[in-house]
Amino acid sequence: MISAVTPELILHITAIGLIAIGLAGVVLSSHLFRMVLALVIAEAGANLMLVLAGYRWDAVAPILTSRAEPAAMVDPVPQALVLTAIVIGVGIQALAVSILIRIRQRYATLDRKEAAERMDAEIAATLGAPRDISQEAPLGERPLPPLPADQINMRGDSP
Amino acid sequence: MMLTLLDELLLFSGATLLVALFIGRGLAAGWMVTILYGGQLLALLKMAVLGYEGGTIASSLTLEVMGQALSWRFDALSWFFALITIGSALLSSWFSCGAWERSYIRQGGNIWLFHTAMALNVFTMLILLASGDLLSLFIGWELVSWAGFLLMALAGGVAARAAMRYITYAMAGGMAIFGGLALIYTASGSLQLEAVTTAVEQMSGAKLWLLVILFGGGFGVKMGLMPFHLWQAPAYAETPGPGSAFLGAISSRMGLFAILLVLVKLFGIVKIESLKVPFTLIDARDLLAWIAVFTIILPTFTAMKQNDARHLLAWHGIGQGGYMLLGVVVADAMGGAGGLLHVFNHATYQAALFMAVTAVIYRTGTSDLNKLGGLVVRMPLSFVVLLIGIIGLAGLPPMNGFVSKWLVYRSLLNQGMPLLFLAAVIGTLGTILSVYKLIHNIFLGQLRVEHEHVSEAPWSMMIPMLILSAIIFITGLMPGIPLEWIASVLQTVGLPVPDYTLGGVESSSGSLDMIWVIGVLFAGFGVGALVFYSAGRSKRVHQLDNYAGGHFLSADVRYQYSDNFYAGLMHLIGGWYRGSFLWLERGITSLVEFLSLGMQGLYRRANAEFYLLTTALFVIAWVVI
Amino acid sequence: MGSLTGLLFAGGLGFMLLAVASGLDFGAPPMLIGTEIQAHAPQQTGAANIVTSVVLGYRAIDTLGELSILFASAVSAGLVLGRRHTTAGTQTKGGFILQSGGSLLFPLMMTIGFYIIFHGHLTPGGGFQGGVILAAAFFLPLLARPGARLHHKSLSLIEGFAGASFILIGLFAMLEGKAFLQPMLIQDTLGQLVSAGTLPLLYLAVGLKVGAELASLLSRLIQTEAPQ
Amino acid sequence: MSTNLVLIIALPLLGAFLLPVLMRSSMAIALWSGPAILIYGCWIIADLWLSGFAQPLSVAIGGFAPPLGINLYVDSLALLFAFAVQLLGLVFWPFTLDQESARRQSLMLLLVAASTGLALSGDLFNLYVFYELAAVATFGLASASGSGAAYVATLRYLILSGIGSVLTLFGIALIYSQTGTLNLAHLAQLAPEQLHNSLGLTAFLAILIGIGVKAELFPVNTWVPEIYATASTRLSAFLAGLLSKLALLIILRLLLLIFHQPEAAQVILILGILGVISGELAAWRAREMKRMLAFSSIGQLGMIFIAMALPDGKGMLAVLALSLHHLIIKSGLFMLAEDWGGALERLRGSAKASPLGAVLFVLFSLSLVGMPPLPGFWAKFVLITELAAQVEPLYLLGLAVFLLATVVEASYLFRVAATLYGSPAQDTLSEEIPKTKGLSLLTASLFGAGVIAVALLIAPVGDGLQAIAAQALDVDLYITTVSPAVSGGSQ
Repeated sequence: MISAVTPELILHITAIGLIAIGLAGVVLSSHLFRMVLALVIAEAGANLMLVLAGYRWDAVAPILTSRAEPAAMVDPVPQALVLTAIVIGVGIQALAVSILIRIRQRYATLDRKEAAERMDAEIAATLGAPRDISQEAPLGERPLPPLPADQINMRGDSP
Repeated sequence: MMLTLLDELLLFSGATLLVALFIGRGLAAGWMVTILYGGQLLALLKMAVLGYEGGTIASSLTLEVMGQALSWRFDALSWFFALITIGSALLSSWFSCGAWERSYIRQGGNIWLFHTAMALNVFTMLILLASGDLLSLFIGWELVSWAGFLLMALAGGVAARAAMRYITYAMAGGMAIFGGLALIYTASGSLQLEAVTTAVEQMSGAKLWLLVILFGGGFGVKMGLMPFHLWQAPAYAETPGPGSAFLGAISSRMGLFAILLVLVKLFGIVKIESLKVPFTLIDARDLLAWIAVFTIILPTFTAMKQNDARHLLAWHGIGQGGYMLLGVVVADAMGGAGGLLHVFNHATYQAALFMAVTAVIYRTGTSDLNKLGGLVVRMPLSFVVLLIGIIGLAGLPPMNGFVSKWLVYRSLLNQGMPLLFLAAVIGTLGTILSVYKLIHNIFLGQLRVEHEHVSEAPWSMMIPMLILSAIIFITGLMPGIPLEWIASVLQTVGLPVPDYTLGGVESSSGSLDMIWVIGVLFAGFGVGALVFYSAGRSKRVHQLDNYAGGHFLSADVRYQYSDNFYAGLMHLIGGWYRGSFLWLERGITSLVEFLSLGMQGLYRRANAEFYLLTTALFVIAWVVI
Repeated sequence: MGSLTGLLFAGGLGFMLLAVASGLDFGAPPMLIGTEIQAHAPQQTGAANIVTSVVLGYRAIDTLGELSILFASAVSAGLVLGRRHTTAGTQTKGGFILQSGGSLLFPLMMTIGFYIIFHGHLTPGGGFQGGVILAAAFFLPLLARPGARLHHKSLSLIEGFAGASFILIGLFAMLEGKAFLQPMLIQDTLGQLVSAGTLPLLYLAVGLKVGAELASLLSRLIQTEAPQ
Repeated sequence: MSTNLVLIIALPLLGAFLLPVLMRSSMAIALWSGPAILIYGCWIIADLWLSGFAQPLSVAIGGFAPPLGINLYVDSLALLFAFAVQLLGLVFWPFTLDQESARRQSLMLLLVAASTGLALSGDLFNLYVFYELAAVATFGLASASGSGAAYVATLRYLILSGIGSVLTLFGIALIYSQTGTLNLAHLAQLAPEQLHNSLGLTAFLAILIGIGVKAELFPVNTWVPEIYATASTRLSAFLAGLLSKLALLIILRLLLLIFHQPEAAQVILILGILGVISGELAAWRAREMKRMLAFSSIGQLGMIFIAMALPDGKGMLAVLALSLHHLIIKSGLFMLAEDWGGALERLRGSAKASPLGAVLFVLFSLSLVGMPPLPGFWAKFVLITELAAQVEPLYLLGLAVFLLATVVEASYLFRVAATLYGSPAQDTLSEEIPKTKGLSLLTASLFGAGVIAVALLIAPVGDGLQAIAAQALDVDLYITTVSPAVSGGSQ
């Protein structure tokens, strides 16, 4: 059905393109604030997609006026939904930014890898356990222990 | 509601558990529990009709959960195993009362936990033996596994680690059974025992193989079948003495019980025989038989290398399990009877042996075979018990082990399986050699200076040991007594029944009459004694009033060579069973560890958004394209 | 390497989604409930703005949820930032033009904000849009005079009571034997300022709540300027 | 009174809005208003249940009949989970008295309201709103511990969850563009014609991955070990125990009502299997209690996903049983971890100091491993019988993975049990050994008592669950109860 660049294609490209850009941004950025910004972009894409769902050719905004009844009105529901979605997005962004401020204060960095490193180190320190990834076996021994040779006496050699 | 005899037994057993649980800290708790075991034995004997005539006694307790009906009942098979269970519990518990109990507490042991764990084991085993459908079988199975874990782990330290290892094996086995259960449920829509037969009828070869492997492997773990045998010896050996005796006598036989019930009774040997191993000439039954034979040989020779008496015995326990399975798998009248009789016989002598060793530990504080010797002059009765036990274990006349092993050999020959026979004989040879090491290093040779003042084991320990010895001898003399029960068992599981007499069996290919054999044997002994006492005169001297290699002996000279026993033999054969499947266990452990490390890396080095993106891409691509 | 993969994957996902979305019949939505709502909204809610009917009538609980989300994020930001106030008093004030412009715009923006809120059921706009303008009105003087502070106590009072009154209006309907959040007092005066029953009241609550919420969020952020 | 039901969402919200204000005027009222609201919520549900609740009902909010308005769909399943939300909210209530307690309690009330909404709502977009509300409240509570690690963990979680929300929203937009409705019952009617195509599947998968973030679906669950290690134990317990199940419930409802295509089930199955493998194996090497529980919870949820993937809703009973079981057990374990957090080595010999805690740990572990006759066994039993009945090899693979994972699970749980009962390391003083105590031990004991009670009453509990599962499976019942009727179609 796509023979030429039609308006709907452009709109869909825009919406999905925003989502893809946002996703790529979140994946690729090494800075936490940029990740939040990329998230904002992706959200904008999703919102656009939502509001496109209600669009009708040649229709007016869904507001009744004293004038004569118009031919058609666009779907009011997606508009209400997108209003909600936008506000939700704003709330989350505000929270994200306030957390960012705190991270910056604590760790003096907003680099994604560095922050993750610092977090791991802090978790390990507070819990008093080595990091999971360390090569030592848990609990200092192999969990399914072939007992030491002298205890199991498998070989039976004299001690 | 009318209580059936089975209800009474289970209530009695539950009551024992409660008594141990709530007043187990009291002074006479051990005696009380022992008396209650006696009560259980009486309750069991009230059901003796099962053992002699067959039939079933159901419990009035039934449950229906999630559409599954659960029921419990006893038949000849259950009764026979229950007899051994309760009998060994009674004697082990008796053995633990009094002197041993006090020394255990002195060493910081928790006697309350010990009695509770024993009572729990007996209770759960009875529940397992009473299972009336596959679901209750599985429930009983898991209960027994965890109860065993408790008993094995309670000593802490090495024992706890051995128990950890055990529970990992047991869980793996349990899950295999669980999977098998699910397959049967799918095929027949029910978990009643009859469902197995119908399910087996419908199943294709591959599924049937899977089922046999799942059940065989699952039950085999508990039996300590190769290659799942590694857990058993350390776990049993490190359990506190009477616990070892009890576990060694019966615990791993629960696996045989389940195999008899599921694979022999419900599957049917014929069905198993029809499963061919691809690309070879053998079938599933041969495979089982060969596994049994290897279970005889390798653990037996491993036992020979042990320097700890308890470990030595525990390794033998694994090997003897192989004879039982071998007999059952051969599945003719003699083999079936031999396998089952060996269950009974093994329980008696294994318990006696563990008790004797525990008595030695009680007096000397060690079970290290290199630190003992010459105790025969200090603990003569224990020596006799141990001697009777090892004669039984080695399968020599006049003790009961001879009868069961003879039956198994006879059936192997009758069925034309000379290779298996040969292998079994090699196993027996290993047994004889290693039990000689046991008795030699403990009782014979030089008495050590530090054991100069050791005295005989106290009567509280001696009486159960003597009772067991008597049983070993009497059932060796008159195997017809247990054979009568076994005949009903064989009938129950659908195997042929041999013609038995009080003294043994009669068959066209060869009969055995132990009364006659023992008569001849004793006549021979009599002649020997006559020659000994009439010909030479012996004189009793102190052990240092002697010489060796031309030198007089002094207390600091060791003239008993217990170190590096069988050096030549070990040199000859040591190479090819070293490690004995330890590599398999280590390999699996390392694999899990490696994977686990990778998974943790996955979570810790996570670029979560990238995962999300990738997943979204692939799943959507998968459905769209 | 990793970044290239990420880029390619994101692009691939985009094309895939595009391919899926191109199957949609753009510009002619099915509007199953949309048409119904258009037909019944004037009678059921009395609001000329059908979007308002949806926001405050048909999907009022969504709106309540969204208010709660704003509230939750304000409270969370309070938890995160509220531990230690780094006063921003050291910052320089804005110039004269900025300051007086801020003071001048404040009443105008308040007026516009409330106008938009009160006409939410008639014209485009409503509580959210108006609330944002209200918040901006409070925010302007803060930008001009960084040392100044909003009165957090009164803001949180407004926050609490505006949100509560939304729910209480809904509960009031239940007292009357109707459903939770059911529009009430609908007069037959479609298109006039006093119409649509309780909807303008709800919008007022929404507007105040959004305004207070955003204002407090912004002021918190501005007051917790990160140190060097 | 079914109309009262909406109060269990409205009242916590009201309480949350007013708590910060109330806290200023009267401490006492503020302290007790939260629990009072939750208790009232419990009472409303209990009252409804006791007054002979049999048929599911639909509560139209605002008096607008669905599909125009939003409705709450109340069946036994939803009611059960709503009740669990109130109860656990009460159990994990942050009883603290400090400057921040008003905020924390307010967030907790919001979380409870959102969770209740997740359990009850019958509208797709409304579910999304409640989902986001729960998410934001979670972020707030998770960062409340105030450590730098908590902030980073929360932010990472927030971004992941935000991306998930974008996908979810995209999926909802697709569904709405295709069908023009958002009501679940209405969608269930329309689905066979309009959504059983690649577009519908894409929408479902987008929603699955989005909501899967909360449901600890592999591989969007990397936040789990971070959050559980940094957030307060009570919050972790609530998240692992309840919120993950509610997200799962949404996915389940969508799967049952709308997207019952085999492809959807297969994706869930594969991700579930991977989740089991990754979670259980990672837990095997965990060196710290909370992380171990976090990984183990990933594994457990993978098992529930496997159950969910069974075709034709056959796994419904298993999903229900496993979810409820995991809810009880994990909550209990997390309560123990409140005192026993930190390196596992430190726990050597803890059983002497806190025997009850050790016994509870063993009890929970046994049930989690599936030892009969504890409830965990029955839950697993229901699952494996259904799995084995499938002919497709993927399901049998799931069965094999499930069984092997159980072995691994037993191994690491009992390693800890053995550590508890072992003797302490020589150089530790007895005061250094952590002890379970106070409220957390009491709470854990309550859960332990619950486990034993269920084990004893397994037959009636099983019947009850079967009835609930049957009701939840009945799509026609869902549609007729809500009875969405639209006169006109597209113009």
